[in-house]
Amino acid sequence: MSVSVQREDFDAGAEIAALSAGNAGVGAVASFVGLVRDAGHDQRVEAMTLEHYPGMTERALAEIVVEAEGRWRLLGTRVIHRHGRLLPGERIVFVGVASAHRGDAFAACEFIMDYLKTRAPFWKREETPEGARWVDARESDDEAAARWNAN
Amino acid sequence: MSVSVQREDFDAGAEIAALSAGNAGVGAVASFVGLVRDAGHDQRVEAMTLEHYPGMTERALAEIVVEAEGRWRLLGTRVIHRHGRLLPGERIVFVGVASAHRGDAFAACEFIMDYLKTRAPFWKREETPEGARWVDARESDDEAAARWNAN
Amino acid sequence: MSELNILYFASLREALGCSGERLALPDGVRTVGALREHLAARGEGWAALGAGRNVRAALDQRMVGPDAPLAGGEEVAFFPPVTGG
Amino acid sequence: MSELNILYFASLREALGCSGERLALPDGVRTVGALREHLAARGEGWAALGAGRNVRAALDQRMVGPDAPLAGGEEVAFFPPVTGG
Repeated sequence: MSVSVQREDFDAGAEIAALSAGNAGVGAVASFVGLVRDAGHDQRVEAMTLEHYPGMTERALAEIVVEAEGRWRLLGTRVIHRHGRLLPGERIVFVGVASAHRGDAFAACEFIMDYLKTRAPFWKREETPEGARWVDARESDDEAAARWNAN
Repeated sequence: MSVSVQREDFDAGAEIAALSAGNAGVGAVASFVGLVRDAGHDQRVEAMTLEHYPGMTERALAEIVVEAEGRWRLLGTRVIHRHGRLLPGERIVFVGVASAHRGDAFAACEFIMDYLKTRAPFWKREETPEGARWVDARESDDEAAARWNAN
Repeated sequence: MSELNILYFASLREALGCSGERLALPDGVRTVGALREHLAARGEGWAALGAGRNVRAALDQRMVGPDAPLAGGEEVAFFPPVTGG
Repeated sequence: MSELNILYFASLREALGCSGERLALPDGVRTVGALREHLAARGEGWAALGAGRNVRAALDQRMVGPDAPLAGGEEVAFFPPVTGG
């Protein structure tokens, strides 16, 4: 398991390659890249600033990964979340999961993203032509996270 | 949509970047990389040869992508499947899906892999210390594909 | 009437010792399933196409069931369940 | 008794005009929820911590509910629902 909270961009291809490097038992790497969109719910977004809670962010992400490792048979996990000011099209988050089989890799990758969205202390502030505003949390994110409890 | 069937390796990072390049409406790219494992059901695998049905492979993959595009709101899809002889640790398949939101991207990416596993005409022949053998189809792959009909 | 272009893949190709053939639509054969029965009836290795075997078919590069109709001139492929990905 | 280290984030930090403070555990405050009520009672901008507001809390960097106990010396953070990822 490896978790990073950083200002810098990341190289998704290198991260995916690292998840299987040296372990030919890995048959599947599922991954996710989240990016800054140029549109919020109704307005153009010119930039976004991600605030976070240093210390807790790393801890929260690590706990989410540990929970995923308890639920599925995983051979590697990697989470990178950026903070600071980002422009539309820039990468925000990477989640990669390696496993022997694709079912475990897909499920764990989506689980980590769903939990990250509701449990990791990051907050987005969008800059729009009408000024800056904090992004509201989405109910759909709570619902996405809650469905993992039903299993 | 872009589908390739090729002998050559691919660059997952470049493919992921291309799926959002020039479209800042993309907020999510889910992707999958499948690799040759060094173990089959019971034996060590020294190499694997992927046979395919030229012409039908491209058509079958394209039809799977079209079906995914009808089910979810997608902003880009990319499928690459290699053929020929591959060693453990080598990449076999890439599926990448871009969307505004992660739910669509994850679902479509997993759907494409599940359908590919049961509908795209590729066959694996493993080389083991006891000789070469054709890999048997897995019932779990049929079940994985069938669950998309229930929705 | 144009000939069928018949293709065999993977373990089936090996069992038959043949990757394909061109064949005039046999008398009485009107479906992919009937073609398969016709071929299996050749005996010996062709039993690999027999009723009990797990064989899939494609007609003009699309997966089909045994009822898919044949008129002659089509590309028909027989193969085991796929195992790519 | 050690002081609490209280932190505020994002829109709540802006509403309060304050990113954090050190505070001795107030008399009668034994839980995170009671601390929140105590702070909201300061009036004016502190109403942003009031009962009707969607505020989450973390105790020593773990998300907790209002019943989480306080003894003094902890790090307590208040913030709006998270929106990362």
